[in-house]
Amino acid sequence: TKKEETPTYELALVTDIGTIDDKSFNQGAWEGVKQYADEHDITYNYYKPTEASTAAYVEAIGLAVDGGAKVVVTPGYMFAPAVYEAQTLYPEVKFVLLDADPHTEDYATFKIESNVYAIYYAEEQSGFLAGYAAVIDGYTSLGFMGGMAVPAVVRFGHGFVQGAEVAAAELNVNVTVKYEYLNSFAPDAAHQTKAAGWYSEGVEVIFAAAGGAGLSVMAAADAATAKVIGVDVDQSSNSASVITSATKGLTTSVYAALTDFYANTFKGGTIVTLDVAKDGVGLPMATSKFTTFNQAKYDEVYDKLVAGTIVVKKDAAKVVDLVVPHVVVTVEGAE
Amino acid sequence: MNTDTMIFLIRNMVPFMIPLTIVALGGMFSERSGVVNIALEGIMVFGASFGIFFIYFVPDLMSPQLMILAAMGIAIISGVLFSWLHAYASINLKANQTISGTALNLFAFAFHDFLARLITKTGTEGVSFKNVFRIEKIPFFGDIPVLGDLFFKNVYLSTFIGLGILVVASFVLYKTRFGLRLRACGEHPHAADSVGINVNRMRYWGVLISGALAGLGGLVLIIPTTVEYTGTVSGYGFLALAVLIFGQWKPSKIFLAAAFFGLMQVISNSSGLAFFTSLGINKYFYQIVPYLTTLIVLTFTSSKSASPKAAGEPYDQGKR
Amino acid sequence: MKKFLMNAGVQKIFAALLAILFGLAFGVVILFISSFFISKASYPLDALYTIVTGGLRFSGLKGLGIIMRFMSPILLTGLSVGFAFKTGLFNIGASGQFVIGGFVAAYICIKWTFIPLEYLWIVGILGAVIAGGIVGLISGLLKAYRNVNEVISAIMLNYISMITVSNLVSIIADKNNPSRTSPPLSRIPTLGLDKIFGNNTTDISIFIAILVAILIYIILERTTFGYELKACGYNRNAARYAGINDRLGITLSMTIAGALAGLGGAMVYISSITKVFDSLLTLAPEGFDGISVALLGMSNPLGIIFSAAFIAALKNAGPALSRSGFNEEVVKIMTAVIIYASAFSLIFREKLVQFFTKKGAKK
Amino acid sequence: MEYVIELRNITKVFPGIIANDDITLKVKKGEIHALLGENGAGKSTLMSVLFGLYKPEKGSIYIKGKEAHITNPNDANRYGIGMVHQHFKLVHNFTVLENVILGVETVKNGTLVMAEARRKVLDLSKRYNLFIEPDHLISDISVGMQQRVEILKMLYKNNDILIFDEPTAVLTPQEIDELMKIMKELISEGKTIIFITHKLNEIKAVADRVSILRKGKLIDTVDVASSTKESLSEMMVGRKVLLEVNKTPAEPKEVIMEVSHLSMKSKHHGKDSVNDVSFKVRRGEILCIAGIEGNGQTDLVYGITGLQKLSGGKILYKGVDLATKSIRYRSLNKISHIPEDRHKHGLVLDYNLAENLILQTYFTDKFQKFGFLNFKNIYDHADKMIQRFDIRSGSGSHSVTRSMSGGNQQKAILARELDINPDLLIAVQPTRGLDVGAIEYIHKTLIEQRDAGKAVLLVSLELSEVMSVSDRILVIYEGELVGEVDPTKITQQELGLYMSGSKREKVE
Ligand SMILES: Nc1ncnc2c1ncn2[C@@H]1O[C@H](COP(=O)(O)OP(=O)(O)OP(=O)(O)O)[C@@H](O)[C@H]1O
Ligand SMILES: Nc1ncnc2c1ncn2[C@@H]1O[C@H](COP(=O)(O)OP(=O)(O)OP(=O)(O)O)[C@@H](O)[C@H]1O
Ligand SMILES: [Mg+2]
Ligand SMILES: [Mg+2]
Repeated sequence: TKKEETPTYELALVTDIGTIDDKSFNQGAWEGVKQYADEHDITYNYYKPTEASTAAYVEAIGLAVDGGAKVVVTPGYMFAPAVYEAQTLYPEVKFVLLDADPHTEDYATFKIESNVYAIYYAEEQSGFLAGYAAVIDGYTSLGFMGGMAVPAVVRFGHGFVQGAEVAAAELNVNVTVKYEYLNSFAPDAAHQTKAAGWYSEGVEVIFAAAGGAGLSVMAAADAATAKVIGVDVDQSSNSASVITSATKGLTTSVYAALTDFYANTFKGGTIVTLDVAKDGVGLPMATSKFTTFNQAKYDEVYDKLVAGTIVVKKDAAKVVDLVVPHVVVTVEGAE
Repeated sequence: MNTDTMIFLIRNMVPFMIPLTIVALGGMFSERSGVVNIALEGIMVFGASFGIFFIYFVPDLMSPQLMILAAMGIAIISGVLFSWLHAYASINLKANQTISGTALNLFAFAFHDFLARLITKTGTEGVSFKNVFRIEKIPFFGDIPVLGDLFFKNVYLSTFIGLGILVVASFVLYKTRFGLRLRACGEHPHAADSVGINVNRMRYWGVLISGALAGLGGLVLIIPTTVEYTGTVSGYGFLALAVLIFGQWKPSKIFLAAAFFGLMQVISNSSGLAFFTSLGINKYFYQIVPYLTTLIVLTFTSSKSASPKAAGEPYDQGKR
Repeated sequence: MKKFLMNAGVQKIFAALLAILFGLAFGVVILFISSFFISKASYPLDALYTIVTGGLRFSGLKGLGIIMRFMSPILLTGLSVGFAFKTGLFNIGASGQFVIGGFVAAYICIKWTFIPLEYLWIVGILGAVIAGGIVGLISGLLKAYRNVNEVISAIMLNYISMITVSNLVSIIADKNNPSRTSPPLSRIPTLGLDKIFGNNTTDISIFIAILVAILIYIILERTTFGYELKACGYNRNAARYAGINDRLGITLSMTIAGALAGLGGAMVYISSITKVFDSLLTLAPEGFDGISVALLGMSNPLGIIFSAAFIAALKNAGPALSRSGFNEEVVKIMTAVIIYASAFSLIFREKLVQFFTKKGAKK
Repeated sequence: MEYVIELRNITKVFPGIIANDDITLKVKKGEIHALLGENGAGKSTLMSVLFGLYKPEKGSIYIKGKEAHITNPNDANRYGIGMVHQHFKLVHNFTVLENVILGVETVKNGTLVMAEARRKVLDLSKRYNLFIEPDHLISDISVGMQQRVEILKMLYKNNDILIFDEPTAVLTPQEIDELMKIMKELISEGKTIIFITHKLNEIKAVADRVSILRKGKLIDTVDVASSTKESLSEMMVGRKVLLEVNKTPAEPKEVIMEVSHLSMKSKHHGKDSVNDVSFKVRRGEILCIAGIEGNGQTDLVYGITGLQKLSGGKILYKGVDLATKSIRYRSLNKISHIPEDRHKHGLVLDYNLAENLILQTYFTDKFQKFGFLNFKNIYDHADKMIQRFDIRSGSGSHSVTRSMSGGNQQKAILARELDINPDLLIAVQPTRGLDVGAIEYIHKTLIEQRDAGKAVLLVSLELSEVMSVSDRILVIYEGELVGEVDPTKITQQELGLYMSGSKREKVE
């Protein structure tokens, strides 16, 4: 029958809202899948759910399984309830869940089966490094534009403010941070204007933790000859204005999880947080465009994070709850 | 409000205002000829796609300004070709003009993604480009105090092209034989027909000009506002339609309406400026301000609508 | 046979089917061309098979259940747009009405716990109908009393609605997760359909939607109320001359259109689909799908039932297509071509009539 | 004999009907050649063929003895043919000048040059006494002026074969006189005119020869001088037609409606279009409001029928003030209204005939139950009406009214309005553009209504109609009533003086 002629794909990724090239978790995870599969000559494919609902996610996972997937990568916290369902629906399939661990829709029940490997990233540390580096490098007027107040983005933002604080204390300078969520992950003239406004009032660098929306911030920075800090992946190639990027090791961690799977050491049933200690987050120093801040400085603060001499808080309800004496944070709109 | 804020607002109106003007003028030509064009959004997407593909595939072959001109040409041509479909359906087939408009919108979004994935090196829908098109300062004019800062520094060629189109469009519409005939076709096609004007041909011109301008407008909207094109113009085509209606189908008023809307968009996104934060108004109101003010203004200005009488009606010679 | 083919209704159905065939054929061409670019692609015709059957790929009734649940919201937004078309209005605002309706339904089903949970969903649905109706009402009032073009007011209201909901999400958000809504405590019941269809999202919403479609059909074609509304749509002045309150008629038409789209919102946001308001600033696509559905269904409420099913199946086939190695956008392109081809229906019907009248004349 | 136009064996078929059936029409140079025929006889179609708007199935056209191929209006123009269409072809928001030059613009370096055109228009206007203001918008000028603009369009193009399709249907008596003068003037300059009209007086007044069409066929072409109105109408309809209105003197009974101090605000300017008007209408009489177009009749009727709000005054109908009552109240209380503009108000053109015939009654028990329409009754009712009023259309009660001829559309409205058996019938221009047969029928109906004890309020611009049908005449001038006269005791000339404001007296 025709069905048999349809090709199968051993590795699958189901995308979250946004496209496969969202400059964010979809893209980062996808590159991990691609890299591993290409290197090992394994078939792979991605599936885009018809809409952002648990039902559609479950269905897309079903489709992937139908298509012969042995491992399904699901990037984004929105997948938590879908994977919660799928893990028992498809016990023979392995899931790599990023940014979340499986739970029910109402957060009442958390349960992880042995076929699910859940990965969190210490975005607050990544954000911290970016904030720290920026202030050490001499910037005192910073901005943070988050795509949306989802947990990972919030962690980036809170870390960023804390990093700025530590550096400001070190240099004994005062720093201001404008802080806002755009409610968008897509490029738009509106974001460009917003960023242009910030730059016109003296903001020197904006940390754009907003996927594709960051591209509009870069457009504004280009025009204002101001700076941007990228997010998730190394975004230096997108614009000359990108001084560094607060990355999280999406690609490497997915790659690693797949390596484990084929080595029969899949870490099913575990929830990990990839932090500095596990090389999960950091700044791409090779492509960074700092003047004062340098590799030595980076290593120094990095080690402090690893050693725990600096602890970055990640569960404040609001950014203003963080005590940062040297930094004045002005939040725009609702948090 | 201090002058800096004012300058900021005026300067930043431009990226909204120019494309809105261009596209709404396109819509004007179409509707003035008698064909409603709700496909403006799709044509923008389509035109921008090919303009950006061009920039993506042939970088560094020529000087930036030459390249942007070439890209604009390509956006215009692709807009024209694409709008041909709308013209064919609504003129030759006498179809409901909403149908082909909707179809074109759907098609353009899908087609960009489809093609981008097929032909870009990354195999993704986003097509990134290096924005090398901004002109830092126009010699001489840039040195004029205030005005220089406002209009002659950090500008794009498209700004001046947009203004040129405005002038040309007004001239063509009101001062030429073509314009007179076009308007007649949108108001009373039977009258035009009875004096030997080929109504269908005029309508083709109207729709194809709208295609040209919408295609161009799409590219012009994208270039200054991002560094990667993902196949969307975020509803600006529909806003251009609103600007067209708001502008009463007249070039000068369209320009004012686009300026008004552009200003409101900038204000909407400037809640973070010191002046606006000092007002202490909730961000929500800034967000809805362009739409709400448009509604309010329309409420008080719509009682006499100047919409072309025959717009939206297929021309049927036999129907009286 | 000839009489059968000369019937306007039959011709319309033929025209729609022809449009679909045309769209599918175009799809094959696109698939064929793109198969040269994609190394892993399967044969275009196999891919076409995937598209046509993609929506039903799951064994038994499951696929049908999934389509049914995709179908109910766009059936309702389609009805919304189609109803407005029939009364001479273009409701491009279904998107805003949809999201406001959905939000109010979700709000009620999360917060109004003073109502017994087994009835709460009904209140939620009523809330959605009223809320969507109010958004439609604004466009209607502006059109009827201030002559504001309904297309432009609806576009503005789409944005206002979207921004409003995006700002209000926090009041129904979960404490664990500030940007995400809590799940509704009461949902549209499944009445065992989930078991029958082997899919825990299939609920009675589709039956509600179909009932509403039939109701709208009856209102439009069989009642004095529909007669009045259509008269206002076709010729406002004549309606007024006939003693019909034309302003009220226009206002009511838009309100009903809004209520239908609002109901569509409830079908999504208080169902087991568990779609959340992602609070992103994007217009709800269901509203625009409604335009396609209405156009393909030729604004006839009964036609809309089938076009909604068809569009839902096609949408559902998108992800399936990506398994064949092709871009799923091909499905969207085909949808666009089908809508475009339905513009040919006029010509097609004319030709059909000509064909038969000529044949008749010869005899 | 040299003919300037010869239409030879023209056949034009529309789906389901042969509009022109092998028609041969010959027009001499320098004559006014009238075309006469019932509504739908094929006159407009034949002229559209000549003008290049329709392509005939058969037949050929000869201009000045040579075969001409006319496939579009440009060709016609090249042969010197111009046409004033039945429904004016003017762009409402263009100026007069723009309308005149449309299609034959002079351009210099791609720009319109208006100065020369303006001069030529003013010259022509002066020469033919057209009183044209080139910069006025069409929407601001009267119908008569629009007519003259249409004529000017032809003159501007130097056309010497002029087709007038029912040019007088919308004109006032004075304007008609002027038009006749202009036509004669044109002939004296050697131009040729084809003149379509339903009014036999006009044919008698200006035409040299007349061709009669019936149901798509040419019946005959005769000299006007040697034929009578009676013979013409008989040829046209195929039976004897009563041209004079036959009626007994009225027997007015009690007052049914009393209008007092009624004023209306104009929609176009801030002033009052109707100013402090008072009059009474009695059962058993036909009261006519006469006046030149644009003197407030339209607004007066809008006020009485409820289409527009009053700005002052009262309308006592059967003792109740209608000022604040709805239109529905009026129709429920047996006021019928045959509107002036049948396409704007009278019909929902996209509804079929049956649906249009219940526009005022769809909510009554006969046509609905619990809000559901009763289609059986609706179509039965339509069939009855079609029978009774002889409404002709392609597919009977299912015909979409848009496709019906103007005359039959008018009959449908009449049928509907009489069907509710009104106590007060307000008829505005009920015979505009109808053929004599149809006019006869409508006049007869109005008188029957009167004789049945109903009140009829007739508003008409047509002097002969006013004189022959009404029992009492009120003349309206600039929104005020300036005279009340008895038609049996006044001449048309005198009535004309009232209408033009040269004579006035206090009314009541
Ligand atoms: N565009 C058309 N499509 C179909 N049939 C038409 C069309 N125009 C005219 N006809 C048919 O041709 C016949 C003649 O129409 P025409 O307009 O020539 O009549 P007329 O003599 O001008 O009538 P009137 O006195 O009402 O103006 C009509 O009865 C109609 O059935
Ligand atoms: N689109 C159409 N389709 C079919 N028939 C048509 C169409 N338009 C006009 N007709 C036919 O043309 C004929 C004459 O129509 P026309 O519009 O000339 O009437 P009219 O001139 O308005 O009437 P009157 O002169 O009595 O006011 C009618 O018999 C009508 O059936
Ligand atoms: Mg006529
Ligand atoms: Mg005629």
